[in-house]
Order: sequence, then structure tokens, then C-alpha cells
Amino acid sequence: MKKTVIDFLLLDNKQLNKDNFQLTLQSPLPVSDIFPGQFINVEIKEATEIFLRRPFSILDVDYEKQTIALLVKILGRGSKKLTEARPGQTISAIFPLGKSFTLPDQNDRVLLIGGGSGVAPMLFLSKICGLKPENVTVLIGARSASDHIDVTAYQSYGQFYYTTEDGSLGEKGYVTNHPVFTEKLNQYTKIYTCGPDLMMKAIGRKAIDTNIFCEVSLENMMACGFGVCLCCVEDTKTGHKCVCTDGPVFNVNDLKW
Amino acid sequence: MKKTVIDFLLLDNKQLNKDNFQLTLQSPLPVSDIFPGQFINVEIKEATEIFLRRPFSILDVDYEKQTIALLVKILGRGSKKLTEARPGQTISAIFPLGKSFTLPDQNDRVLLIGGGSGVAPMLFLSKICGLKPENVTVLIGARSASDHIDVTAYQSYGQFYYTTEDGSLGEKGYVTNHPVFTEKLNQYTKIYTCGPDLMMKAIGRKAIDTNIFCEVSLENMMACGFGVCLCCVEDTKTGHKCVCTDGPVFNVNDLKW
Amino acid sequence: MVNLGIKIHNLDLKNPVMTASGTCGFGEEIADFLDLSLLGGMVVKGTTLKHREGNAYPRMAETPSGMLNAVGLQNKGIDNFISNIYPRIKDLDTHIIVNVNGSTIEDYVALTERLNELDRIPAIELNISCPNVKEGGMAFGISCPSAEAVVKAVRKVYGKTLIVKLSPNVTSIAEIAKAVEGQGADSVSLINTLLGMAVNAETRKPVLSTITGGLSGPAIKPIALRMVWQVYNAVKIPVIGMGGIMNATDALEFMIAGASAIQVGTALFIDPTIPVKIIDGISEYMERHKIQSVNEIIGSLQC
Amino acid sequence: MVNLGIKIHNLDLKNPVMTASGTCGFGEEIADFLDLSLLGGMVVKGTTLKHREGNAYPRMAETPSGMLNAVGLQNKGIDNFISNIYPRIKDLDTHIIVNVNGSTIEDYVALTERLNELDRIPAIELNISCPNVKEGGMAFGISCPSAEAVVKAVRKVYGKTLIVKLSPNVTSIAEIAKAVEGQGADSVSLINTLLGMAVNAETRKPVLSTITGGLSGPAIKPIALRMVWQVYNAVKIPVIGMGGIMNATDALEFMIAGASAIQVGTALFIDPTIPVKIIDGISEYMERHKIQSVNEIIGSLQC
Ligand SMILES: Cc1cc2nc3c(=O)[nH]c(=O)nc-3n(C[C@H](O)[C@H](O)[C@H](O)COP(=O)(O)OP(=O)(O)OC[C@H]3O[C@@H](n4cnc5c(N)ncnc54)[C@H](O)[C@@H]3O)c2cc1C
Ligand SMILES: Cc1cc2nc3c(=O)[nH]c(=O)nc-3n(C[C@H](O)[C@H](O)[C@H](O)COP(=O)(O)OP(=O)(O)OC[C@H]3O[C@@H](n4cnc5c(N)ncnc54)[C@H](O)[C@@H]3O)c2cc1C
Ligand SMILES: Cc1cc2nc3c(=O)[nH]c(=O)nc-3n(C[C@H](O)[C@H](O)[C@H](O)COP(=O)(O)O)c2cc1C
Ligand SMILES: Cc1cc2nc3c(=O)[nH]c(=O)nc-3n(C[C@H](O)[C@H](O)[C@H](O)COP(=O)(O)O)c2cc1C
Ligand code: FES
Ligand code: FES
Repeated sequence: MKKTVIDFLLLDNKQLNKDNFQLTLQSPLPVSDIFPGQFINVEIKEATEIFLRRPFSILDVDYEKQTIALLVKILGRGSKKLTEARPGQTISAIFPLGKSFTLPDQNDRVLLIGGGSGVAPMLFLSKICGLKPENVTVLIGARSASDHIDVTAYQSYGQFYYTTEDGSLGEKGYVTNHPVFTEKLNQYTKIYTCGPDLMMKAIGRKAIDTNIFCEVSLENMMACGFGVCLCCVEDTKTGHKCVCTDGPVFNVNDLKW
Repeated sequence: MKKTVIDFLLLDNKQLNKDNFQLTLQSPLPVSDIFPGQFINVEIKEATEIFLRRPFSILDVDYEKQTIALLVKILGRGSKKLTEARPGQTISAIFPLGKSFTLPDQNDRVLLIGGGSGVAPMLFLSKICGLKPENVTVLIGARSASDHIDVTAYQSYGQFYYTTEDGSLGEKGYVTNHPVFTEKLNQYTKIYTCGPDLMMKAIGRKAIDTNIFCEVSLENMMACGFGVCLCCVEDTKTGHKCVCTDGPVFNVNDLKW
Repeated sequence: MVNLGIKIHNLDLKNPVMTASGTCGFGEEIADFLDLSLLGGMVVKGTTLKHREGNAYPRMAETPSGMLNAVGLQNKGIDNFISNIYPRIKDLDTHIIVNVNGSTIEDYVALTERLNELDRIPAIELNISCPNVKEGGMAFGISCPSAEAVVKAVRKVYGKTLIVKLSPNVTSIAEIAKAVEGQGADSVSLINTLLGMAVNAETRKPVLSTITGGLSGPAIKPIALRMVWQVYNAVKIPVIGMGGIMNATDALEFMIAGASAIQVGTALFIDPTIPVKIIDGISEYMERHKIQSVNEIIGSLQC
Repeated sequence: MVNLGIKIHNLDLKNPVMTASGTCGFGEEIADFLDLSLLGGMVVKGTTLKHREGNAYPRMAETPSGMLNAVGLQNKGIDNFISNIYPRIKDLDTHIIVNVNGSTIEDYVALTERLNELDRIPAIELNISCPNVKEGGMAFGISCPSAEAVVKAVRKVYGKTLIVKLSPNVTSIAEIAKAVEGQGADSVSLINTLLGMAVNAETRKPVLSTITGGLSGPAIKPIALRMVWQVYNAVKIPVIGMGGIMNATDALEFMIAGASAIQVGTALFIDPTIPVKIIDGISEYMERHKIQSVNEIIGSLQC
């Protein structure tokens, strides 16, 4: 699909928990070939002193209805403002951006690890990867039970496990403390992850050590999102790469982790 | 009343015609000693690239209910945004600002001339001046009938006359073409006016020529509204005066008109 | 309780928050909003020897996240200040600093001498950076020799705290700062406004009567921060930072970059109570970060 | 139909709207959004002799109505440009201008000689104003003698249109403009970014890996407009204006102040289709004001 500046129509804005909202956007153009890891760069309208767009991963796509969904976590002024948008409002975004995760092969057993808003591309991937549910494990970490979002709609695509820092849901600790990660990692042929840098680094290093295919989705600060400003670079083994166009998905082996 | 930065509550926002809105604001503090000509400096919230506050005259005050009313005419981005404010919203404003018109004496016969949004202080003055209605004449000019606002609520305070540039309501032409102005001016002991600069200058010069007391309310561009920036100055016979603190009301004899 | 006190030369400020010249009048205009005794200091409107009418209207243009002004030092002159204003404000419980302006070195010296007599004016801010006057002003502040000359002359006649206000419209503000430090300045304050311009495309005329004016407000904050950091690294005297400070976070950024104190300017037009909010915000930050004395923040940037 | 054509030296532009170096890649990155053949010209990413990795991440900070960048001329070098990029973009129906950067005068000259060979590059923009590199860059652009030296050397080897891009981080940009005009520059473009800085108060660290970076966007528009007007009044060669242009009104303000053409930079990050909207907006303005040729707008400020 060609990159376009699109005026989406906000169909729905649902609060999932304290800080997380799910936005459903209607596209005036057909949405096609959208895959997990890709993102959209959203204009934050009528906000004092917000100048640049804000990037958000695609959480889901409905090709027929021509809608896309976003998971927006309140982090600062822009994300806050976006969660205050009302259905009926238009939202300008540049779309689609970035490269997606490498879809698994039929024989793969995959582990998807999401933390914070990084859960969005993981859910999308669980749905779209085409594997039998028993070959898809989704591990989601959050601070506390109340920070976890409801993933019922995706439950049929794989086995879901949770961690919380306070033990209020699933295993206590970080995702990297979960038995799936500490004990059963060798059962997986591919690991995919998106979330806080420290989490992804811990996962990535383990994948490198254990020689498992691993792709991570980075969230470097962006100005443009389509490869012209060169602000979002990650220092890879082959030099500075743009997270917005060469990524956001990278194979950990290409990174200097 | 002490100048204060107040968070008003917007009680009502009524569209009067295409470009004019009447806003009613609830003050958390008692409003006292507010007179026609005084103004308020309003923060325009969540508007892209609006930095300074915007000044608006007081249209009315309800001392008991602690409310004030504004007449806002859409001129640019800030006034537009303000007319989109919804009841229930808070509106920050600095209040009260400026000096009011000199209230007439019991024996005065006054002519109040308003143009555009300048009608606001004129209506307030008609209500508060304490004269018998037969001694109060209000002349209001606008481009066309549809640009005139409904003044029914003030009708009992004086005799009302209208002009329109296209003749669609009242006399055709400018306020200065109206017989009240061209023929009967000598019946009045005081003239008060607020509106476009050119209108006020024409009125003011005539008042000077005919030696009638005349006060005008200026709308110079302001940064602060309370006398610290010295941006709003008018070049008077006694030098640069701040429209926001020495005015906005000036006696025409003090101006270099 | 955190300790907010700082020192500018031998002047003890109860906190690092001052109001900037030309944006707080003589204090009286904002006294309705703000308990002036809470301020670390107050720099009053730019004063000249003689009465000045300033530039013609229009003097202001709103710009993205900022504004241009072309006031041109309108003020009633030093005699009026001494006889009418000073008696009314001299007993305020804050440091009153007078912003001193001249067209010639002699002007600056004569004005300083007059201010020297005033017990309750413990410091002057020598404005060699006003972009809105035809003579003097910024011309002194944009070259080292002329900046040195005026500071040298004033220093001779002034024994109290001498702050020199620097212009950002230069290739190297650090050089100018070093130059004035060399002539005995006790402190430098920066930045004054950046020279800018606004055009009305519809009328094809300049918006300001003077064509160009001084840019202030958040738009200039990144430039001001950089200059404060450069000057802090170049001189030993305390630096007073300003330019687009709107809240405590902005103020802290300046102090981290090297400012011993900060001035709030244009922000006052939008909310004259901001200085108190900034003082409170700095306290809150210090408590959160377990910082005892505000002095620990000054120049604490970790590069 | 209004006539939008303008001339920069002997280069005919179909309209005065170009995209700025470092903000449009090599055109290909924005071709999805924008029909490049509609542009008056396109200044491609800053190019150096050798491959450059640029500065470390983070390279960007959002600021009020603007942003700081510290990219540091990341590019694959001139060989890569000539063998890989040039063949792909050379047949675009717009003027492709290469932004030329060096650490030494020899670099600039060597790079210019290589570009001289390329038929479809009718002009270069000599960047003596990049604030984000340790060597060369802005250092050349902030003093008259060094600016003269580099322009003189390049002029000797370059016969096509030579545009020199000026730094705003100077006391007098008009002086620098006159200096480069004196050495045979065919045009000057301005402004490059203003040196700024961002601090993270919570971590007490600079936001950018390089501490300082270049400020762009609407925040700098008033400064850019003022400089364009000053330079327009100082030189005879055409001025190309930029700095915070977001829409047709901004573009017209620059042209009224003296710009023969304008460049759109940071605005592209927010909406890469803006150049077309600006072109349309200029036409609409000219029709409304009954202006036949866009040349009538250039420098039409009535002071
Ligand atoms: C490719 C990509 C995909 C993303 N997907 C999602 C998503 O699906 N859901 C979601 O909620 N968020 C996502 N993000 C993060 C989202 O873009 C940021 O949360 C948002 O831009 C913050 O804007 P703000 O105005 O709320 O915060 P600001 O007020 O601008 O900043 C608040 C704080 O957050 C920091 N910050 C801002 N942006 C980032 C960033 N990109 N990385 C790290 N720190 C940052 C700032 O430095 C500051 O300290 C994604 C980011 C990228 C680059
Ligand atoms: C003391 C005072 C009392 C006022 N009372 C009222 C009132 O009761 N009702 C009302 O509707 N308006 C009133 N105004 C005018 C009102 O302040 C402006 O219409 C408003 O500030 C315009 O803001 P904006 O953002 O909509 O326009 P902008 O987008 O800022 O400007 C649009 C255009 O209007 C011009 N403009 C903006 N402000 C002024 C001004 N103050 N004078 C002249 N031209 C201006 C600008 O130069 C520009 O060309 C008053 C102004 C003053 C100074
Ligand atoms: C309207 C106005 C008037 C000013 N007058 C003076 C002045 O008289 N003397 C002076 O040194 N600076 C003057 N300044 C500059 C400010 O003191 C301050 O240096 C500048 O505005 C940057 O700070 P800010 O962005 O917080 O306003 C003035 C600024 C404004 C906006
Ligand atoms: C991310 C970024 C990269 C830039 N790279 C270059 C460059 O390589 N060469 C150059 O001459 N200018 C470069 N610039 C400066 C712009 O071309 C332009 O001069 C400046 O940004 C001001 O215009 P604007 O406000 O419209 O962006 C860059 C600007 C940005 C924001
Ligand atoms: S965000 Fe601009 S290149 Fe990636
Ligand atoms: S608007 Fe600031 S002094 Fe009048």
C-alpha cells in the first residue's frame, strides 16, 4: 500500500483500563497489506505545543470494513490528548509506515512477548500469523493486574500467559522471570517482542545466547516516520538504520545488543 | 475589584447569528464594581499556535448570580475557538481589566453607537446608565440584517436604531449616515461609542467639531492587558497611553484624532 | 524544608525566581496578582536618563509560541523613577533591580550614578541588548570592544552588584560574556530578545511600526538554554537565565544548564501568578529528588 | 492563469517552492505523497565526500512550535550518490540541487568537482552552516573570511548555479551574505537551523547525544523572516528563504520580505504534501490580489 496522509474517521474510542484506550479508525481508502509491526503517525490536533505527529502501532485491521485499530497508552501530552478524541472526529495520520515482523513458517512454534503498549503488535501477530493456537504462545507483562488489558478477543489464537510486578495477575515479576521464558524457551523456533527497551534487550540477548530467531520492534523517537529526517536511527552492526523505514522490526542479530 | 486570574465556568454558549456568540461565565468569586467598557482577557485553550490571551468586553454582569456575559464575534483563530467552547468547560481569564465609560449624569441625553462587536459595551451601558429610556438612544450598525444581533433584552433601556450597509435593516449606510447622527446630534449631551476604528474616528471628529462630550473604547492589540508590556499604546495628546489600563475608554479630546 | 536561597555576587536571593525587565512594570501593576515579597528579585522596566515615548503603535505581533515586541524603552526617565516610583516600591521585601539603558556610554554612567544613591536598589542590570532602539541598546552588546567599554565605564562608578544583560543576536555570546566579566561585571543575565520580524501578507506591510522587533516566549527557549550553557561554561560569575520560561520544569532546565537564577518574562502576560507556581514547583522537584539546596541544581547537567 | 515562474541566476523554476535539504531525503522517500515534478526544485540531503554515520541517537527533541535535530550529515557519500541515487532520480521533472558539505575547503572543492560532472544537477547549495558537525560546517559560515575562502575556492571549479546556504548563528547575516556575493555566489539560501539545546530536567541530562542541535520549525520563522529581509536589502543576488514555513501565507511573507524562492523543511515531517498546498495557495493569493507574475511579490514589502 502506498504511504498516504489520510483523514481517518474515529469510529470508536474505548477505555480499556486506567491508561489504555483502543481507538477504531475508519479509512476512506482501502487498507491492504497491513502487517504486524507496521505503524501510523498521528497528528495530535488542537493541542498546545505539540508540534510533531505521534507514532502508534497497528493493533488490528479489518480489510473489509476498511478500519484499523490502535492501542494508545497515556504516556504524555500527545497520547493523553489522543485518548480524549471523540467518535465522529477526523484524525489525520500518515499510513502505513514501517516494515512488519517476518511472518512465521507453518512449522514454527512462536513466542510473542509484549510489554506495555508493545502488546499491540503482538496481538495483531497472534491473530494473523496463521499458526495453530497450540504453536502460538503469548506472554504479556505489566505492572499490575489493573494495567493488563482484556485480550479475550485474541484468546483463541494462542496460549496466553501473564506477569505482573506485584503478582496480582499471573507470574510475579517481569516477563523474563516467567517459566515460559526461563524454562521452556528452547521449545520455540521464533521469538517476537515489543515493549520497553530494557525488556526487549533482556529477551534479545537471551535469544542471541540461545541462538533462537528473534525479532524486536523498536520505538525510537521519530520526527517524520517515513525516512527523511534520519532522527530515529538505531546503531546496528551495519551502521545507523532508520527505525521508521528499515524497522521498526529488527532481527536481534543485526543490533548491537 | 482586584484583578485576578480566574477560572470561570462556562454556563452557556449561545449562537446569536452567523459570527456572533454570547457566552455566560460563572465566576467563583463575587463580581463587583464592573462597569461598561471594562474587559476580560481570555485564555484560548488547546488551540494550535495561539499564545496570548484574547480581550473581550463585558456585555453584562449579574452581581447576584456572579455571572458575566461576553459577546464574541468570530474574527480569527482565537475567537473561533472560543465560540466552540462547551458549557461545563472552565475558561481562564484575567478580570476585571480597564477603565469604564464615565457614567452619565441624571440630566444627560446620551447617544450610544455600536458597530460590530463594539455593540457589547453599548448594550451594557444602556442597561446600567440609570437614565430614563427616552434619554437613551442606541444606534447600531452592521453590514446586513443577518449580522445584527437580537437586542430585545435591552430594548426597554432606550430607543434603538439600526443601519446596514445593504439597507436590509434600518437605515442604509453607516451609523454616521443615520439621521440620528446627521440631523439630531445636537440633542445629545454625551456620545459613547465602540466599534471599528474608522467608525469611531468619524464619530469622534464630529463630536470634537460640534463640541459634544464623547468617549470611545479602543481595541488596540494587547499582549498583557494589565499594563506591564506597553504594547497596546495609543498616541494621545499627553503621549503614549496604555489602552488596557489608561483606557480602553478615552475622551476624544485626549486623542490625536 | 528545602533551601531555595541563592547568591548573585553579594546579593542573597530568597529563591532563584525573578521577574524580567519590561514584563512586570514596576511591580505595582502585578501586585494584584502576585505577592511580590515572594520573589527572589524583580527587575523593573528599562529606565533611561530622559523620558522616552518609545516606538509608535503597533508594537506587538503574536508568533508561533512567542511574540515580537517593539516597545522601544518607553519610560518616564530616571527623575520620575526616583521621585515617584522608588518611594512607592522601595520597601517591598524583595530585591529591586533597575534595568539601565543608554544611547551613549555617558548616558549609562550618568544613570548608574543616580541609581547608586538609592539605598534600596542593590543591583542594576545593564541592558546592552535592547533591539528596539535606534541608538545604543543592542549596538553595545554585539561586539566585545563596545560591551567592554560600557561595562568598564559603569563599573568605575558603581560599587553594588552589576549585572550585564546580554544580547543573543551575536555569533558568540560566550565571548561577550567573557569580555564583560573581564571588565568587572558581577553577573550576566541572558537572553534578551532575538531580533525578528512579522509581515502581514494581505497588506504586504510589516506588522510592527519598526519593521523588526524582539522575539520572546517559549519559541526561543532552546536557543536561550544553549546560550546559558555556553556562557556558564565560559565565565566564573553567576549566570541569570531567561527566555521562554513558562513553568518550573523550564526554570529547572535553565538552572541545570548553569543558571544561578532565572527570570520570568513573557509568561507573565499569560499568567502573572506564574512566578509563585515556579517557586513551588522547584521546591516540589527538590523534595522529590531529595535535593537539599537549590545550589546543587545549578550547572548539574551531566554530559 | 497566474505566472509562478521565477529565476535563480540562470535557473528557471516553474514555481518558487522547493523542498529543503535534510527534510526530503533524495525525493524518493516522499514520492508516495508528492508528485515531485510539481516542485520548483528539490534540495537533496546534505552530501559529503565520504560516507558519514552522523551523530549518535537521540538526535531529536520536540520544542515549542519546533524541533531540534542533531543528525550530523548522515549520508553514504558522493560515490554512492553518483552511482546509486543519481541514476534513479536524475530524470525527475524538477531541478535537483545537491547540498554540499565539507570539513575542509578541499572537501568542498573535491565534492563540487564531482557534482560538476552530473548533467542533471544544475545547481549546488553550499552548506556552510550545519551546526551539527564537529569540523567545518557552521564554522565556515560564521565569519566573513572563512565564508569567502570556501566560496572562492568552489566558484573556481563550478560553472553552474552556486547557492550558498547561510547560518543564522551570526551577528550580521547581511555581512556574510555580502561576503559570499563578493566571491561570486549566484544566490544565497537562508536560514539553516539556529543552535539550540534541550535538557531533561528529570534525568538532568541533555536530550540530544550532541548536547546542542539545530532548531527548526515555526518557532524560528520571525528570525528567518528578519534575516531574509536584511539580506535582500544587502545583496543583489536572489535570496532563497526558509525557516518555519508551514503554509502559503508563511511562504508569501518570505517572498514579500525579499525571497525569490522558498524552501519547505520541517513542515514536511508533519505533512509531506504541504509543498503542493503552498503552490496552490500562492496561485489563489495572486488571483485574489490580481497579481500576474509571482515576481511582483518578491521584496514587495511596503515600509
Ligand atoms: C514505531 C512506534 C510504535 C509505537 N506504538 C505504540 C502503540 O501502539 N501504543 C502506544 O501507546 N504507544 C506506542 N508508541 C509510543 C508512542 O509513540 C509514544 O508513547 C508517544 O509518542 C508519546 O507521546 P506523548 O506526547 O504522549 O508523550 P510526550 O509528552 O511527548 O513525552 C512523554 C515522555 O515520553 C517520552 N517519549 C515520547 N515518545 C517516546 C518514544 N517514542 N519512545 C520513548 N520515549 C518516548 C518522552 O521523552 C517523555 O519523557 C510507539 C512508538 C513508536 C516509535
Ligand atoms: C479592549 C478590547 C475589547 C474587545 N471586546 C471585544 C468584544 O466584546 N467582542 C469581540 O468579539 N471582540 C472584542 N475585541 C476584539 C477581540 O479581542 C479580537 O477579535 C480577538 O482578539 C481576535 O482574536 P483571534 O484569535 O480571533 O484573531 P487573530 O487570528 O489573532 O487575528 C485575526 C485578525 O484580526 C486582527 N486582530 C486581532 N486582534 C485584534 C484587535 N484587538 N484589534 C484589531 N485587530 C485585531 C489580527 O491582526 C488579524 O488580522 C476586543 C478587543 C479589545 C482590545
Ligand atoms: C514587551 C517586552 C518588553 C521588554 N522590555 C525590556 C526592557 O525594557 N529591558 C530589558 O532588558 N529587556 C526587556 N525585555 C526582554 C525581557 O526582559 C526578556 O529578556 C525576554 O523577553 C526573554 O524572556 P521571556 O521569553 O521570558 O520573555 C522585554 C520583553 C518584552 C516581551
Ligand atoms: C532533520 C533535519 C535535517 C537537516 N539536514 C540538513 C542538511 O543536511 N543540510 C542543510 O543544509 N540543512 C539541513 N537542515 C536544515 C533545513 O534544510 C532548513 O534550513 C531548516 O530546517 C530551517 O527550515 P525549516 O524550519 O522549514 O525546517 C536540516 C533540518 C532538519 C530539521
Ligand atoms: S523518523 Fe524520520 S527518518 Fe525515521
Ligand atoms: S496590553 Fe500590555 S500594557 Fe496594555
